Amino acid sequence: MIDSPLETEDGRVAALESMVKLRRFEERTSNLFADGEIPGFVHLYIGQEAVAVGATSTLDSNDHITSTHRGHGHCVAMGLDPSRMFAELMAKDDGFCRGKGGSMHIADVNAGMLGANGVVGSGAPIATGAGVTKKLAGDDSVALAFYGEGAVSEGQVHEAITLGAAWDLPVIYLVEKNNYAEGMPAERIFRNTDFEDFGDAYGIPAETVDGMDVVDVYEAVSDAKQRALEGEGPSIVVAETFRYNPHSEGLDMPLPEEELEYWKDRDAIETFKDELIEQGELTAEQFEEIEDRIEAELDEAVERARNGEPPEPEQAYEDVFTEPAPDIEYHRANLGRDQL
Amino acid sequence: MIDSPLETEDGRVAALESMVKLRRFEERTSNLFADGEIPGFVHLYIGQEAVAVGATSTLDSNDHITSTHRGHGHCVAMGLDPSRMFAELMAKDDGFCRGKGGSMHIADVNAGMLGANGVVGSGAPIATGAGVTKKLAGDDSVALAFYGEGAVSEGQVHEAITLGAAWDLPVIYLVEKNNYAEGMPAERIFRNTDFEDFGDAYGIPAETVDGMDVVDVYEAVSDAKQRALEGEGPSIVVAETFRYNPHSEGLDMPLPEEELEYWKDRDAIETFKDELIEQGELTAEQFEEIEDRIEAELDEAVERARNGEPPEPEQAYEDVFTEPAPDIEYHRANLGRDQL
Amino acid sequence: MSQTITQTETISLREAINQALREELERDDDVVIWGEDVGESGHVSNITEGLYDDFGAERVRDAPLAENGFVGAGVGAAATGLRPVVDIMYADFFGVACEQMLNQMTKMHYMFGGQLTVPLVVRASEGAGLSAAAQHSKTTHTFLSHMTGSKVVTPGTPAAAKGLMKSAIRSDDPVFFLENKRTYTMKDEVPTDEDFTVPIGEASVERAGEDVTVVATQAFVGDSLELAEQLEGDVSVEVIDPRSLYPLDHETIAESVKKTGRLVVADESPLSYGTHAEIISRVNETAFYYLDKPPQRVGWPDTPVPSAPTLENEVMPGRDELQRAIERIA
Amino acid sequence: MSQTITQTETISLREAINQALREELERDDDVVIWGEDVGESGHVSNITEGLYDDFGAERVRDAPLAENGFVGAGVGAAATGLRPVVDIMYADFFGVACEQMLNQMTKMHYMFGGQLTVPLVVRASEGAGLSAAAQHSKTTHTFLSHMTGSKVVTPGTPAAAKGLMKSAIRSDDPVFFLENKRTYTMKDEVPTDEDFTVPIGEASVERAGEDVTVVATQAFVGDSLELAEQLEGDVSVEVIDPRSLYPLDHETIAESVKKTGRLVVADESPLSYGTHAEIISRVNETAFYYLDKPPQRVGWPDTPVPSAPTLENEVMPGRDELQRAIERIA
Ligand SMILES: Cc1ncc(C[n+]2csc(CCOP(=O)(O)OP(=O)(O)O)c2C)c(N)n1
Ligand SMILES: Cc1ncc(C[n+]2csc(CCOP(=O)(O)OP(=O)(O)O)c2C)c(N)n1
Ligand SMILES: [Mg+2]
Ligand SMILES: [Mg+2]
Repeated sequence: MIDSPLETEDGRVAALESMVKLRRFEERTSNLFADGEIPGFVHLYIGQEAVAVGATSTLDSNDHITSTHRGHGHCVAMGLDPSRMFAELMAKDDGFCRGKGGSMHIADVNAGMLGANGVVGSGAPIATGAGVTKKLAGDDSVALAFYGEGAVSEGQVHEAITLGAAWDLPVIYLVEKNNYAEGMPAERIFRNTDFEDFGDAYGIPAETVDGMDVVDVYEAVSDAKQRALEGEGPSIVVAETFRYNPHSEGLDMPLPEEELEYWKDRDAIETFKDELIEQGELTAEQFEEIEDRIEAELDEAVERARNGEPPEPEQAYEDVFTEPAPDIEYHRANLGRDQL
Repeated sequence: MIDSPLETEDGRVAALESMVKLRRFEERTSNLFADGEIPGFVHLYIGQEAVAVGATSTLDSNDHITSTHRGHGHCVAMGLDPSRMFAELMAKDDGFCRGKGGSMHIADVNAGMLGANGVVGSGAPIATGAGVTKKLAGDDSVALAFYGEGAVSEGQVHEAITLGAAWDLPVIYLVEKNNYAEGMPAERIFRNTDFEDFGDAYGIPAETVDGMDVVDVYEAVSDAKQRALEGEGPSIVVAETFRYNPHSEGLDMPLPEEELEYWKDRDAIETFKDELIEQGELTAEQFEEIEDRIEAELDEAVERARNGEPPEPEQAYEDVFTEPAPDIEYHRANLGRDQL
Repeated sequence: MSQTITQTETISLREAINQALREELERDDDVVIWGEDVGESGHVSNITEGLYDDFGAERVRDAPLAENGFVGAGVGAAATGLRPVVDIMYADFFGVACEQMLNQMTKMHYMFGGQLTVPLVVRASEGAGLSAAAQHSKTTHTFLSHMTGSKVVTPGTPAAAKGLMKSAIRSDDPVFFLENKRTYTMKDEVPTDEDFTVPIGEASVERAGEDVTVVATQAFVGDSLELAEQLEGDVSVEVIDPRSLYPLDHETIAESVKKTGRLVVADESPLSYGTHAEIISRVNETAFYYLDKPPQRVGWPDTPVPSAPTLENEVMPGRDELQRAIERIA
Repeated sequence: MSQTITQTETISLREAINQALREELERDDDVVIWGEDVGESGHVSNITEGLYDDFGAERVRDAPLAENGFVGAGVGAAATGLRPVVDIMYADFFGVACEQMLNQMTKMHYMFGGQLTVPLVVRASEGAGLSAAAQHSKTTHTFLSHMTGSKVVTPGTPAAAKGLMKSAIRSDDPVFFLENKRTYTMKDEVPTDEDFTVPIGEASVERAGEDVTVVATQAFVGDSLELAEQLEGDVSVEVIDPRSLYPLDHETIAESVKKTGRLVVADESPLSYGTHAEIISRVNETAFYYLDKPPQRVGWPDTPVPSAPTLENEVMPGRDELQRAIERIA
């Protein structure tokens, strides 16, 4: 969430800055993974920055999002502290989940970020449920579910939207159509890849936007939010975008070179930066300053995370329940026991 | 499956006869349930006869269907022996499942009937899989999944259609829209009840037909079958119909009287009978003869079933696997053992 | 029951749950209920009777047939401040809602390092005996107890049902609440005090005895009590209802086995990898040297549930099997 | 292994499964494979490597992300004549495919009175150790073994993996095939004979010993064998890989316990209601009077799987826990 909306000059520059931050964050993540400083499965957001930033720019502090396995971008865009994100990735106690979640589960409940999610499609029902809370509270807030186009075939996503539509909930279902699910192109696993056609079926508005254009995304999501707040229920927004990295770091599943080139030519950050400079809303020098500031901030964030302590092993037994967990202590004691 | 298609006079009369048989079958079932001769949960098909008969009239002996909790109509329409159906309902060894399935699981694999199903939506993936077998065999056959409109929101149905569409399978997804799921009217649980709108989303043809008109159903399903056999993949057919009985026998969830009257005025059997008589394809006397024949046949079927033996208790341990089941025998022996 | 009970009334287990829901809906505006037909048209098992009329469509909400979707919505609602009670009707439908149970509801508090709580109750009815065949008769409490990250309760009496439902709703942890179909009509004394609760994680010695410990769940609690009466004089049977399977109060069970030296576990789950095995293993770990005879299991002998009464009666474990098991080691 | 082995080669467990799939695809045209990324783009765990190229898109089929849908399609295809091997990638995704496993795949043969068979294999990889957290690290074999109506295999060696996969594909019954992630790179001798199979339902005594019986599954088989070597001289350890959890060959285990009087069960499942408990209960039933010491369980202490290595290592059961358990009763 950035402070001022994209209709203002400040807002646009802030959005650009946010996109740059997402990318620089992920570049560092990629390096840290390659260097063995990040364990686990790591899916990078590079290429899709306009979607996260455009969508979350519409949100207020009482709104909520759910995210996916590819969640870092959503997190940074929601304003999560990069240092605590790196700490989570690097399995440190200062991480958002104190090392229990890792890349696929970063969450910051205070920021309205209900978690990355390792199971494709599972965030959509959860956002829908947040929508029920909002509807009952009547607090003029919305829930937004991010998910990839691969998730469109998941039964849960279908169920979530049916539910949101039937119950008139203030929810936005945002499809990040980067055209690949792991190695599978959308055309191989869908007969129709115009996912906005589902809008009619569910009886809710659906719109496809240029996911490389942060303003386009922002406007569509703003409209959806407006409708939700007016009691008109949920909407679907399909953002056409692309990821530049492999499905997950370290995986040998290259994307077709030509396709990659096509999308890189339309890079969201480059395009928007050029546009702002052209429109006189930003100078090349100012942009460099922004970049430098972000680089410095993120370098410091990495350093802080790196210097943090890992969680104490015993913490593994905590947070299963909100109360002491007798069975866990029982088994733990048995496992650790030297003598009968 | 009736022998000659509905384009011929014989076919039409046969279809009428089949519809009458479905209804008379269910009337007997209702009485048997009320008299305590049928245990378990029993969902009657009365009112929807034109759907089962119209759809299955398009099928050949190498086609397959999957059915629902409301499966008796599909069974009779597929030509299953009513006596063995009653036997299954009455928990007899001569039943299609030898007493293991009951109302919600009647199946006759030889007739291409892959089973009623107690879990709403679960038949659709199974029909889809039968479609894979057919596609690989290239034997010019199709699979047809019946399901109620309540199942449209089930994730599995969505997944099944996505799969059928992506894999170009010869499958027909047939929605029996009787407008209620147990006690819930479709409008309460769907924002849009024009389910044919899903066709565009999946990229496959979809059509809504008058489910009280057996010819209308027949024609739409014929077209869908034709497309499937030509390699064009699956279709959705939505048949608008109504059930006259409560959701399940013995349940106190009455349907609105007015709505019931509206549909009964358009009763599939009455309408079609009148039409055939009017067109000179049938006389009132002939119809009476048909009814008498069916009554006699079904009375005899009930009698035969009633006189059958229940399965031997030990049969309960059979058919879990195709091979002897050592763990089952082990536990069974332990349970039955008098001394250590 | 360890509490001092002032006043009671005799009601069925079904009514006990309905009362608990009603009292909690009244007590706390954050409590909401949803599921198929729980609202306007009336619940198939009458559990929610009258609640829609008194609390309205926003708090007692009919849901589309979309179990993973609406259990997941329960997770999201619980994570953002409500206390939903979600009804999946028959426990067999656990299959269609499994993902949100397995990977979200029971894992979120942990995965997020304790940042949020998921005060969600998922209810279902379990068990055979209605000739409803393999897809409407299963028990799922063993699955759920093995899942990690949730509490699992299986009341055997109306009082336990009421008191545990109230505790479940008030719990900040996710809870699975499993009702055995055959117990719905069971009637017994239930405290009328609105503050009556039963703590999750405490077994109840329903009957004291000296010779054999019977750990019984759900309908087997009533069966065991009747049988114990009948055997009185020959064998003195102690009957324990664990009431919650997770946490499992094995101390109370071990205590009893230390006295009797003999253990029978009676639970309707399939025997292989079932609830029985866990209870036996805990007793092996905590009272091994007290066991005079091999522990006995009474449960379902690993077949799917058949529909015909002759078949279902054959495989359904009941009083006969329990009696044989007791007599085998008594 | 009871078979007479003529020729062998040393390959990894991953290669062993790949070979088995290849040989069965070659042997029988009805064998087909599907799942996400099993085809053109390459399997995330490389299990199906090369198969798409050699058998084509119709037999090695990429599927949309629709697990209940495509497991259900496996059921329908199996019921109509194919022998599908369906890949659900990580066992945790059992959640999204559960309904078709719980109520269709494992019940159809029974519900329909034996009218049709469901020769379907569902594969997945299980287990922790990759810092992949709570949704990509679970074991599900206890759930599946409790389900009724299917066979469940959990190979601990490359030879068992190959032989069991071939048996699974040839079986007319549904089979769950669970591969532990940490075993994929384990290398060992595997018979090259294309007719080599391992019967489902036979445990294997991987090492003979006199003092303690260790029943170990999956990665614990290798751990146990190493540990047994190391303890040789102090304690003589017999190591048994049940190989299939359903059917469970408890005779071989009981036989061993009758000799040793001591039992340790090592399996990665959460301990409560886990696989260990069933094995202990069977031994209680079949060899109670031979047990000199309380049976010991080595498994996951009921937490979800955390991602940070310090945490995961703490809760993940391994050689240390196993050694302590053996020494406790030896
Ligand atoms: C239910 C489930 N199935 C499969 C996977 C494995 N998986 C992880 S990401 C992914 C592809 C998802 O594609 P998409 O939704 O388009 O998101 P993208 O990776 O493109 O951002 C798959 C198959 C999973 N995590 N969950
Ligand atoms: C997955 C699942 N959820 C709920 C049920 C309980 N149930 C049985 S039939 C039914 C209503 C189904 O409605 P519809 O699909 O329209 O079929 P109809 O009964 O109208 O023929 C419900 C909710 C079930 N059997 N399976
Ligand atoms: Mg994608
Ligand atoms: Mg309906």
